Amino acid sequence: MIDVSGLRKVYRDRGREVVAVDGVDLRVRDGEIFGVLGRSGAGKSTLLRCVNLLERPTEGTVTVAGRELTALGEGELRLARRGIGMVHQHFALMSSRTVAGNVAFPLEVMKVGRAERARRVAELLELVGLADKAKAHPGQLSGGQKQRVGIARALAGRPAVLLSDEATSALDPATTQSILALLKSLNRELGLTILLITHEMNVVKSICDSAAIMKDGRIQESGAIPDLLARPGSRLTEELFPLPPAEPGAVTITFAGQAGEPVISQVVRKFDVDVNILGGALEEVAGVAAGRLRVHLTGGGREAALAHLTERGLLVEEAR
Amino acid sequence: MIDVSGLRKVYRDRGREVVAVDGVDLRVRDGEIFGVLGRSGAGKSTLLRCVNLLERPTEGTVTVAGRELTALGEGELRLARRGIGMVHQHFALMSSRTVAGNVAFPLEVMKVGRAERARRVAELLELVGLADKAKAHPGQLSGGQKQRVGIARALAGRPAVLLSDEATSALDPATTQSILALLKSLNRELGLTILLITHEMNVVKSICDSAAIMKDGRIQESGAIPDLLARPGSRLTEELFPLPPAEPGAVTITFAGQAGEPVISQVVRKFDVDVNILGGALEEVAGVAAGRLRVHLTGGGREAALAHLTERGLLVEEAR
Amino acid sequence: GSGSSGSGSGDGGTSSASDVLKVGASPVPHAEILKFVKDKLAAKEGLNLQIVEFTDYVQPNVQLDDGQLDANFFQHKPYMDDFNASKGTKLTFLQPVHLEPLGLYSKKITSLDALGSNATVAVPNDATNLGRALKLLADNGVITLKEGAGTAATERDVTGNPKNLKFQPLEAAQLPRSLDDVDAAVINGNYALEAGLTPAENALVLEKAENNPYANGLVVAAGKEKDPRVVKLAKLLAGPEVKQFIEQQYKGAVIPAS
Amino acid sequence: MTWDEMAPLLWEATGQTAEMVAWSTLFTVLIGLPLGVALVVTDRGGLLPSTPLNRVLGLVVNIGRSLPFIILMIAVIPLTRMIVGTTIGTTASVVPLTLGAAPFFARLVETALREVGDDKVQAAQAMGASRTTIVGKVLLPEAMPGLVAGLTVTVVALISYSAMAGAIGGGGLGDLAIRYGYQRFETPLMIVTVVVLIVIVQLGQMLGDFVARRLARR
Amino acid sequence: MTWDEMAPLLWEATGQTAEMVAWSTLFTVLIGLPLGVALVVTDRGGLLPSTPLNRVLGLVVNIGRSLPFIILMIAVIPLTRMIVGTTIGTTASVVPLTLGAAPFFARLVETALREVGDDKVQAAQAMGASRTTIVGKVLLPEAMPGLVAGLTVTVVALISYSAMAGAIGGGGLGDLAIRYGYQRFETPLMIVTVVVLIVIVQLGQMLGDFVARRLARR
Ligand SMILES: Nc1ncnc2c1ncn2[C@@H]1O[C@H](COP(=O)(O)OP(=O)(O)OP(=O)(O)O)[C@@H](O)[C@H]1O
Ligand SMILES: Nc1ncnc2c1ncn2[C@@H]1O[C@H](COP(=O)(O)OP(=O)(O)OP(=O)(O)O)[C@@H](O)[C@H]1O
Ligand SMILES: [Mg+2]
Ligand SMILES: [Mg+2]
Repeated sequence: MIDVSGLRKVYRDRGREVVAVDGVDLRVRDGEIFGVLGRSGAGKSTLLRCVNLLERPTEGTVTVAGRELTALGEGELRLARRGIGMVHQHFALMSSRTVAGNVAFPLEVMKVGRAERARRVAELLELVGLADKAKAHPGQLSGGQKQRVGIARALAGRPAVLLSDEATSALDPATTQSILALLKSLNRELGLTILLITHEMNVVKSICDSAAIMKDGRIQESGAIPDLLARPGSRLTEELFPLPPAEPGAVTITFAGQAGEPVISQVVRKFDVDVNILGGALEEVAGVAAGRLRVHLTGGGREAALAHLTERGLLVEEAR
Repeated sequence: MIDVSGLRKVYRDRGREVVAVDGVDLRVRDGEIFGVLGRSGAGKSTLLRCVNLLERPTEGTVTVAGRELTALGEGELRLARRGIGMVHQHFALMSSRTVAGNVAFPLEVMKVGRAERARRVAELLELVGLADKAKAHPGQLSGGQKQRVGIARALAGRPAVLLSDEATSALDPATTQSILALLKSLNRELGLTILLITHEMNVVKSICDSAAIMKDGRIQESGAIPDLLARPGSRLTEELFPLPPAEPGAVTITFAGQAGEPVISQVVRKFDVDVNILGGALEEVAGVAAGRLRVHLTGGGREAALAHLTERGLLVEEAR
Repeated sequence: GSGSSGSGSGDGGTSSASDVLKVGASPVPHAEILKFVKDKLAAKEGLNLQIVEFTDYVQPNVQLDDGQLDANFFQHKPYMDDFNASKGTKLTFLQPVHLEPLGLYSKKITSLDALGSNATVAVPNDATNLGRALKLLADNGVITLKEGAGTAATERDVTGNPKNLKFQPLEAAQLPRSLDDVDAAVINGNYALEAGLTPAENALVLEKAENNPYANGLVVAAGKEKDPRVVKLAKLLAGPEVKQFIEQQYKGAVIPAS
Repeated sequence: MTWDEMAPLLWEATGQTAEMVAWSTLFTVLIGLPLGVALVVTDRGGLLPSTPLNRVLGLVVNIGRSLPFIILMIAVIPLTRMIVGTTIGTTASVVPLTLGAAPFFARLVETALREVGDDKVQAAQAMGASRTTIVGKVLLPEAMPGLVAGLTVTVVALISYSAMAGAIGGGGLGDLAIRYGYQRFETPLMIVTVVVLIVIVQLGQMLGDFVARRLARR
Repeated sequence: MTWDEMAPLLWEATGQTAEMVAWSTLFTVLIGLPLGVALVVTDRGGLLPSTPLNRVLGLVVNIGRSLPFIILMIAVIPLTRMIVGTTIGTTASVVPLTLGAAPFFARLVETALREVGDDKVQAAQAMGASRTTIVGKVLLPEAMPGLVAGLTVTVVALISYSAMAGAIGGGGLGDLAIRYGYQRFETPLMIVTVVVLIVIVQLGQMLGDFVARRLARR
């Protein structure tokens, strides 16, 4: 659905150059939810803005829904963009329009009739929980409310692709969950493809199928999430399930799909060991139960127990 | 340090009224880090902005460092405000100034000499990881970089109190941790009192001593974090350690300080039960190990095991 | 020719501070005549002239009264008398120099009789010339003016208007440019000339030179009449060289005051 | 001059001023607004960048603003005659007044439009909005408070500017003040006229401020 | 008229225009900037709200803008004499030019300052900044692109406005065009003069645009 190839973006200002995106290849499949992670300034927003050509790439091509955007004429690009919704990092709402007016804007652009527009706007505001703020102006909204208007606006035109730049960063966990549920259902039911930037591991865990980690304008790690979790030393696993610094002797066990079975208690029973959970988390990620636990294993059967766990397909790492 | 009492804030616009803060009493002790949580639009920002009187309360008093701000004259308020740093939700950076100039601004206001100013600015930019962007203008920064400039600016004047409105919402986890470490060290070493708004449970877990949850302009729950965790049905615990929906028969065990002992494996050993961890997390929160696990307990000794856990001081809840 | 050389400094040096004689004037023809005097005649007499051009008819008198100017040259005596009367100033008319005979011009008709009813007649809109223009029409029997309406007469002083003429006041220099849009216009001689009209040939009616009170001349503040520089200038303006210059330069559109 | 003599003069002049200002405001907006939009749009980094066109438009606007009114007036005589059929009188003066004020308003429009955040334009571009839509539904509405303030400044300038239309028989309050008050020393008439002018300007300003404030409060 | 005759006239007039415009720009900024700031600051919701003061300032500004230039000129004769020592000539015309342009610039300053985001002012207030600091270090720097654009508009208006200074012997290019071109029908000189005027205005505009653009690029 989205194909980015050899993308570079260089900002020039008074002789200085900032290479924001430095040779990125990225493929988001049809109907996929793809998360981009990375440290502040890594080039995530720039990458996203290059996808709908809000930022003209210095080099490289961008293809969305089979059309190479970088090769399109202006009119065609305009049409192509109507199929791509975008949630902007800083909302970019129009202060001259009410909340409802902002959400209606893409519909006006697409020349949707007045009645249909009103219906759709009401529906979307309901979905993002802002039905009571329809007539307020952006200046009268809280940060999270503004962000939700931005989300509603991005979805208004029923896009086939959604680009989302930290769309839930200003939202509380409960509101975030309801927005994520909304996105997930659009994804499932209408096949909405989503490329999203987030710093919230929760978002990755809840809805992403694949992810990429950016660093200094490049992609460091990328792939389907279960694959990434199973890869030793994965940065993504580290991000998704952070652990306290390991004490010597502590054992880190990474689950990716195997947690449905009572592994820990089996080990306790079988190998004469005491298991003390120091920290960690287990959750459903990309549809499978996954997580990491840091435990203290004490007792005679320690080595046997660890071997057993490894056999069972778990990733077992001992801190020294 | 901060004493808010009977605070109400009503926005009026063309006849409509929005009660943003509806009778809030809040006390932040000297040297405390106090987190405010709550859903989008709950009135958190309004409350925070009332603390330094950026928003004039409709009713109620605000006392900071022993001075009742709501009763001060303009000149005195100005002086009092110099001791209160603030990170704004939408950064509010000056586009006419460079990054360094923005951070230097509060120092200029306080008439700090040029050399000292330069020193301090360099130090702060180093701390927030923006030393290389000193000469950039805000328009050339990524979202997270802007936010860090806002943090550096708030800290520049060495305030005794910091008001922070989602100061790390646009930051990746690693950068967030480094900012939190910075705040924590300022708190420990210089006794900086912090009142912060956040949606990130991670922030609460890492640095907050106390917290309050707001809803519809009121405070729903408030207190020291370990106390809140130990309270059955606490909204905070729910937020901090979210669990998947409980299947019938699942048991939720909440730890607050007792996790250092190998409770689970002891139960397995002693009571002839299998423990299968369905989900949950254990972490160090406000200095003590705490968390929630949702488990399946199966086997003959189930009831005895649960009784034992309750005896040990754990909060045990069975889903039906 | 230039009129305003030296006005750039405008530092308000008063007459006592130097022997420069500062004279305010309208651009045409007054400043041009003064320029001729300054360039060709003044040096011989040891007269140091500074010409300040004004495109306004009030300021030169105000400035003269105020001592900013030593003399001015833009007006006729009736206007000055009016000014003295209404402003309480004491300006003195020293020396008539020339007359810009007003004439009635038209591109549509060839004689006064042909001026139809309801015709539009453009007239100068400034105080020095409007009354004069109306008087020209009155003298030729086109209209009648209120008893005692002097130079300050305006359209409102017209008492009899058998042809029901419409008067359209315009700035003096605009008058020749408006001939396409009106039936006739009363135009100062000099502007008529500049616009390519010859008063003697093209005017339907023309002010007479004899006993015409509207000769423009040199004016000073009362008490300055004896200033030797003023006396010198007055003498030069009345002299044959200036007369000859006017006759050659303006070909009857401006005529020397006898 | 007595009040009874003044009243009809004042009344007529007020009507003339109203006529001149109303019409020239209308045409100033009709010409100046698109011109200002064009200046922004054709600029480097604009929606339809075209350096040559931008240069030409800038020059045209500056020519309009360089010329002293009286020169402008004679320069446009043929145009005036073409449009109005005559080159003198109140109606005819609308042409040079408009041509004097429109470039000026265009510059104010330009300034106001430049204040609109790039992010909003980009948001619209990301939706696939056409240039016309962006101008009509983003730039203009978002700049509205600034545009109204600019229009207020322009209208007030037109009111005071219209005094010069006296040269071509436009009449109006400014001309009345100059011809009767100033040139004929009817000081009371001048004062009354000026007071009427001030009141009109003050009312216009208040209206403009009110509208701009309402728009900006959002 | 030959070129040799024109050149000195043009040269002198250019100098006069430069003198008038330079000085009146200076004073326009010195008066108009504080006035514009005061209009914003004393407004409802401003830094130092004072409705009566705001009303009075608004009225003063509007009076300055309502008066036809010639009336303004005589109205300020006593002031001009007090300041310049004379009431005629290039220098003296700086006073009425300034008084005509300053209120106008003040309105443009007002508009530009109103565009500065409230959040920035509030950030400074939260730091305990004094009003002076907020005006000097927040409002003015943040509004700078708008202020420069407003100043450019004002300077160009002054250039064309200065033509009217001819009424009091101010001279300058506009006056030259009027005196020769309009009154003496010396069309070639008029055209040359107007071209010089356009070139000057164009240069001023380019400089202003350049500065505003540099400031806005941040
Ligand atoms: N200027 C205003 N005029 C009218 N209503 C306002 C204004 N500012 C805020 N509100 C309303 O007050 C309520 C509280 O807003 P506030 O910004 O305090 O929320 P918040 O808790 O900070 O939310 P968020 O987490 O989304 O930032 C919201 O419903 C908001 O719409
Ligand atoms: N207009 C610009 N001019 C110059 N440099 C820029 C510009 N925009 C972005 N940059 C730089 O490019 C780099 C990448 O910016 P980008 O906004 O893509 O980061 P990001 O990954 O989205 O970060 P964040 O998580 O903080 O939003 C940053 O170092 C930033 O300073
Ligand atoms: Mg970003
Ligand atoms: Mg908020």
